[in-house]
Amino acid sequence: MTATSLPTPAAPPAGLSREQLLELYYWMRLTRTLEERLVALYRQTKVVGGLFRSLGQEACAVGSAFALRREDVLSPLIRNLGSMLVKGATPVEVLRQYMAKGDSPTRGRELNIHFGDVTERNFVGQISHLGDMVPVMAGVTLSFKLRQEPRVGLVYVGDGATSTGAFHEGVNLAAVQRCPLVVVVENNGYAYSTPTAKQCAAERLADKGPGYGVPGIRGDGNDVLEVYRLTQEAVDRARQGGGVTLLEFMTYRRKGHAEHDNQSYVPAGETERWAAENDPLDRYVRALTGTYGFAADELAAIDARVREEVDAATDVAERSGTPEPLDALSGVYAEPAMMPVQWYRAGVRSAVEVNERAQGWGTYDV
Amino acid sequence: MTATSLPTPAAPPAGLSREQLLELYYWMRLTRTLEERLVALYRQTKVVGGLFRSLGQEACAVGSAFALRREDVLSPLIRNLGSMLVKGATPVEVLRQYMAKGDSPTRGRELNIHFGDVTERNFVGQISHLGDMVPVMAGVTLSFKLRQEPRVGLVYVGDGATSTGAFHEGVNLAAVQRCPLVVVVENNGYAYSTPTAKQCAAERLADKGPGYGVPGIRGDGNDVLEVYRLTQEAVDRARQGGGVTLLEFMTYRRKGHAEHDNQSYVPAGETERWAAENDPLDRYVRALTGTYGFAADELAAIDARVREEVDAATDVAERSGTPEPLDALSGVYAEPAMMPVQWYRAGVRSAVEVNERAQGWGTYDV
Amino acid sequence: MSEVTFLEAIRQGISEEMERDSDVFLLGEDIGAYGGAFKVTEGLLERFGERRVIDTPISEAGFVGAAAGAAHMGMRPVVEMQFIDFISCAYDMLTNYVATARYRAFLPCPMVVRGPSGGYVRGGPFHSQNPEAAFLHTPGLKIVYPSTPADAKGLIKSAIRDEDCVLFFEHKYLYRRIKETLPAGEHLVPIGQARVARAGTDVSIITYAATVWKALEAAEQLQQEHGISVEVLDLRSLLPMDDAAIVATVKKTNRVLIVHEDTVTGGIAGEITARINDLCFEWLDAPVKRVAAHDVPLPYAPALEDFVLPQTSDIVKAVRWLADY
Amino acid sequence: MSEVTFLEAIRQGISEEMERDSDVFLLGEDIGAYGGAFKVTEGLLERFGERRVIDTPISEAGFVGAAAGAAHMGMRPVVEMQFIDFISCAYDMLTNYVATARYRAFLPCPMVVRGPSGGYVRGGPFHSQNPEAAFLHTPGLKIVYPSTPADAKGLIKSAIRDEDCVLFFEHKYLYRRIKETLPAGEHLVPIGQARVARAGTDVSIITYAATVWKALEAAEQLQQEHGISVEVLDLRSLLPMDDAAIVATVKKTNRVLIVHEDTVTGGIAGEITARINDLCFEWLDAPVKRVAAHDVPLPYAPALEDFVLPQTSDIVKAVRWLADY
Ligand SMILES: Cc1ncc(C[n+]2csc(CCOP(=O)(O)OP(=O)(O)O)c2C)c(N)n1
Ligand SMILES: Cc1ncc(C[n+]2csc(CCOP(=O)(O)OP(=O)(O)O)c2C)c(N)n1
Ligand SMILES: [Mg+2]
Ligand SMILES: [Mg+2]
Repeated sequence: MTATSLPTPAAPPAGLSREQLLELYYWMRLTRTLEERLVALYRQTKVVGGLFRSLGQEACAVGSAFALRREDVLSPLIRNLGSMLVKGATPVEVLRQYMAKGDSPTRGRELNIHFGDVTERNFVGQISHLGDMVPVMAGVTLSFKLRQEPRVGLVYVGDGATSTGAFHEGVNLAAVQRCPLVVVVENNGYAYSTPTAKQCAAERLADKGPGYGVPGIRGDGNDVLEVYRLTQEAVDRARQGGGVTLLEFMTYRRKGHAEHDNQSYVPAGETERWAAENDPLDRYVRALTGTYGFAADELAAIDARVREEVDAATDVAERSGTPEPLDALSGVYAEPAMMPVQWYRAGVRSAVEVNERAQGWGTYDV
Repeated sequence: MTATSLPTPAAPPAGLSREQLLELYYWMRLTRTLEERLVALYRQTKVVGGLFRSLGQEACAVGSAFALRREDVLSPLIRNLGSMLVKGATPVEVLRQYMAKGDSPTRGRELNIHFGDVTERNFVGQISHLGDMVPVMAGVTLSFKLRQEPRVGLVYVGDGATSTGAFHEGVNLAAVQRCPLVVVVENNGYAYSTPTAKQCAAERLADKGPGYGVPGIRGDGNDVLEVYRLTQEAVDRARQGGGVTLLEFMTYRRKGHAEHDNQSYVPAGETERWAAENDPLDRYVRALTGTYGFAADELAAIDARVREEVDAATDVAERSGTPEPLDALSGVYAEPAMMPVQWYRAGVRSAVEVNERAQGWGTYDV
Repeated sequence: MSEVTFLEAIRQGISEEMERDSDVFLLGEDIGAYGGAFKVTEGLLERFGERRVIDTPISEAGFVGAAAGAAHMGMRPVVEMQFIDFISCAYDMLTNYVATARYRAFLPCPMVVRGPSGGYVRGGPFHSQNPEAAFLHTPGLKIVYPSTPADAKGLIKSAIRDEDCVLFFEHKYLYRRIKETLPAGEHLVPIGQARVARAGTDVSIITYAATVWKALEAAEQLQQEHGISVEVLDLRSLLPMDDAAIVATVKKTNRVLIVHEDTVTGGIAGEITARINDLCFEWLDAPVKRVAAHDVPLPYAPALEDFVLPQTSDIVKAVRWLADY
Repeated sequence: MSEVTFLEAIRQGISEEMERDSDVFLLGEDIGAYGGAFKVTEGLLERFGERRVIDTPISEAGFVGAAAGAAHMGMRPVVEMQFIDFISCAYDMLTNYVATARYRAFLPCPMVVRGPSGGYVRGGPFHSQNPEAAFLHTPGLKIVYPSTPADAKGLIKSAIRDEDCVLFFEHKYLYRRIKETLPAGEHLVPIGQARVARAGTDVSIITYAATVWKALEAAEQLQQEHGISVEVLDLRSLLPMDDAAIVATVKKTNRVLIVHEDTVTGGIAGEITARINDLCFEWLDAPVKRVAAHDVPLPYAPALEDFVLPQTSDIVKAVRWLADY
């Protein structure tokens, strides 16, 4: 795929204050800086498992999440670090997750940004199986409809995930029930190594909308203000009972699927071109300092603040300890609260105690 | 839903001879008469299990299958008795299946018209799980593409089955691989008791086509000649390397989901209106005797022939015996050819033989 | 009080819970106006309205996932599989998303997935399945499979009140064949407790669902014709499993036959045998034996289905073998 | 001849079969230009071309179904799951369509579904699964789970030549850690035969996949430090299971420990225990015991994963318990 030529910044969407324009910049910058920190920690082998980047997709993540209220529920994927930060996830949480710390949001049970909070900040912990979050969010938003709560849900899928049966069943169910759900397809050109053209024969993924009886709208995913505006319209429509909207945002995955991926399958010059011509932060900086007349040092101040926050968060996260092994057995069910410890962990039993459960059964005494 | 007002017959599609026009009539009549016979047998409790009707959908089944060559592969569903007959299934086979006879095509293993033949007549035995045949047919037609065989596949799905993930994954995979596959959506207004409007928010299921990058075409499913023409065009496109076409044929399920279903959920007068105004056989009879100038007794002769064939087939099928129990253990795998008989079926063993497999293990001697 | 069928008992349990808790609602195919393929939800749409009895598209993964999402938000969805055979389409959603939600993300997921299961009804390979074994190695799920109207009612109510996801299997052979007078007033049966369906001293039969009735029939014959006293343990809950009840019956009779309708290979009898070995091996005077379906897809013709599935006569033979041992 | 890794051995087996039989072709996500997430198919696109190495959309049910359709037409598809955890998305297609095709419709369905499985690699709950038990009660499927490069090569070749559907699980922990020199020339290992990985006289360990290596490590320790002679039986094939080999080792040592990485509840150890009871109960001098994962989704943090999964030290303790019995 080729980079689209540099567009001129859109007019500020109605209702965005100058503070909010800076806020958008702050979230995008925080996303990028935090990821750069994660790369450093990854190289120091402090990250357990893989590292997934959203470099070049920050506008898509931040602009869409920014259109939600606190009570609205967001369902992120691995490229949505920015969305989660906007929704209230903290750098410390993210760093602890990646380093598998005991006080991470999942207490070391799940990887990277697979975590959530549906009690206060309202974002749902994703699973790896692609597409599955769409039916789940159909149900989250169905509950809003049934209870007549003025809340909206937003679920992200990649271009690749649109091929899953779960995506299809979830969008169709939400559409036929007119659930207040916004489905954001982040078309970043690749699913792992597979280009979008090998994923779907349709030139525009937004064209799937009419097949579900919902609007299908494509937008420039690297223009944070356009992403915000189109998402805001879809969110309003959902809140007013207008049901589902399918948004396709065109963006580009500049890094590999994960850090280990050398992108050998990417045509020469492609990533460089996107970096040079269509970086969402560069574009937004130009818009802010150009069209909206912000001073360069206003942005520099934000950059500095972000660096400090990420430094501070890293110090805190690095001091966290590893999980307590026995905690691995808790919370599978509400009842029983703990799963039993295997008999041999209770120590070797003599023949005398043969053939009854070892005394230590259910307790951990190794 | 309301019946469409009576259209005038279409011109005979290019390439259809007068003999073929009568053939189409024969297949539609055979389908209806055979089903009426099945109803009689069902009332006599000679049918084991449920009975599924295609009354009012004969044009859709017959007209579409008629566009295939012998080497093309067809994947029918429970409303496609007519398609299977066109493809070479015999009334005797169908009657034996419904009566669970030992010499039925599945030797009593599967129900109703769940049977196939991919060695000569080329139709595939369906399973109950809706949608699953679509990926299977994507693979059947992928093999044609890989081997460069000039063969085409046709798979039916109901309006309800379009909601399944399997449908989505199968159509998308076939589309992106440009497999020579025709997907026929038989929109008969209901999925069991669920009207199409509760199945999908799109007014036209054909609108799903563009979302897969394939043509989505809607036609009158009760006009056998239009069904034939549109299917023929899609088959030609597929054979010439043009890939997948999604056809939606509008028809109506005049009987319940199965014989036991009293259709309490159907608005008063709806089925009657379709019967009176839009019966595919009545319409075709008018077209044949009107536009195409056939004499009424030409058709009467076919009706008589069909009755004789169905009578004869019934006599043959009724004479068939029940399956041999031990056959239930054969053919799960190519190797081993038989699954073992359970030990207790070999008769009660005395304590002497305790704790080794009974002598009769692997043989059936009760 | 008059007798009610197994099916009616389930309907009573569901509607009592819907009365009690307005967060309980139903999702499934054709459960509204039509009342479900087996009429389990008949009348509930009229009684509770479209908000609480929702007809879905044919999308098992879709509405199971939707149930989970609604459950996260505090609702208590009860999902019907038109036939339990179609639960396989939601296998990923149940085992990966639903079962792990509490553990990996502290997401509550109180929901029930219920539907007609089992054979002996000429349903063929896709309308007769017993899927319990496929979910047994999935921590996070609970599995219930009752055999009497009272247990069906008491357990569906407990399942709906449970804080986690319960798979509730309803043997369709029992729906209209089994009747009894239900206990008056609020009736709950705790998940995880087996029931001694018949007391005996010579041989124990451990079973559940439809084969409980075949075991009882066999037990009567064995008593009458062979003077063998059989104890029948109805597990009722398969996950969690009632180890204490299993150990108690083994220690009492020292001879065990496990009976189920699923295929012998990979069926739940394996897990039960392992637990018996683990917990009371020394009390065994004979090998634990199994009576279960032959290892084939379930064929449709009566002669074939009857041959493949376990029958009362098989249980009689197997128990006599164990008694003689 | 030089040593090759477990991963390289699988690649050799696949490419030899692709050379031998032009009907063999590959389907999966990112298996072409990228060579697969673990590079198992690296170089095969260049060697065999786009017709035979096909990148699919993210549609596990879709391409498993497509493989079945192609198999009906005489092709021999080999499907890769990027991680075996995603086979759950094709559960319906495999258990209902593929497994029954020959039985219900006389449709040949020769195909292989393969992919990286297993834990000990900090993969978390969705990149570490062992799904074998979910398919054990599905007649029509075969299940293979090798532990050595030679077996991996010999079994993938047999799987590709098999006339039915074979699920071929590749433990990712072994991919690059285990090396050996492969037998020269055509090397086939028959499906359904276990292998004595270490001969011994006091206690038998029955296991498969990665835990074979832990069992061998434990066996060595037990010999050295405790003078206990352990026999290790590597099942290699789980369906069909090698009853004769199981009986032989039980009759030899009279004490059995079953070890697997899947959860203890509902894992394959249950079926093995039932077969031992059934076939050689009298030869048991101790209860059949299990060492397996704790009953939780597999957590990601090293401290948690290590605690949940069976370790060599656990096997040592359990064997000593059995030896003392
Ligand atoms: C059902 C399923 N199949 C396969 C995978 C393995 N996998 C993880 S990410 C990925 C590519 C996703 O591509 P896309 O949806 O475009 O998201 P992106 O990474 O581009 O943001 C794949 C195939 C998975 N997670 N789930
Ligand atoms: C995956 C799946 N879910 C549910 C069913 C139960 N079922 C059988 S037929 C049917 C309705 C099918 O409607 P449609 O696809 O429109 O086909 P029609 O009967 O109208 O021809 C349902 C829900 C099934 N067979 N498969
Ligand atoms: Mg992508
Ligand atoms: Mg329909």
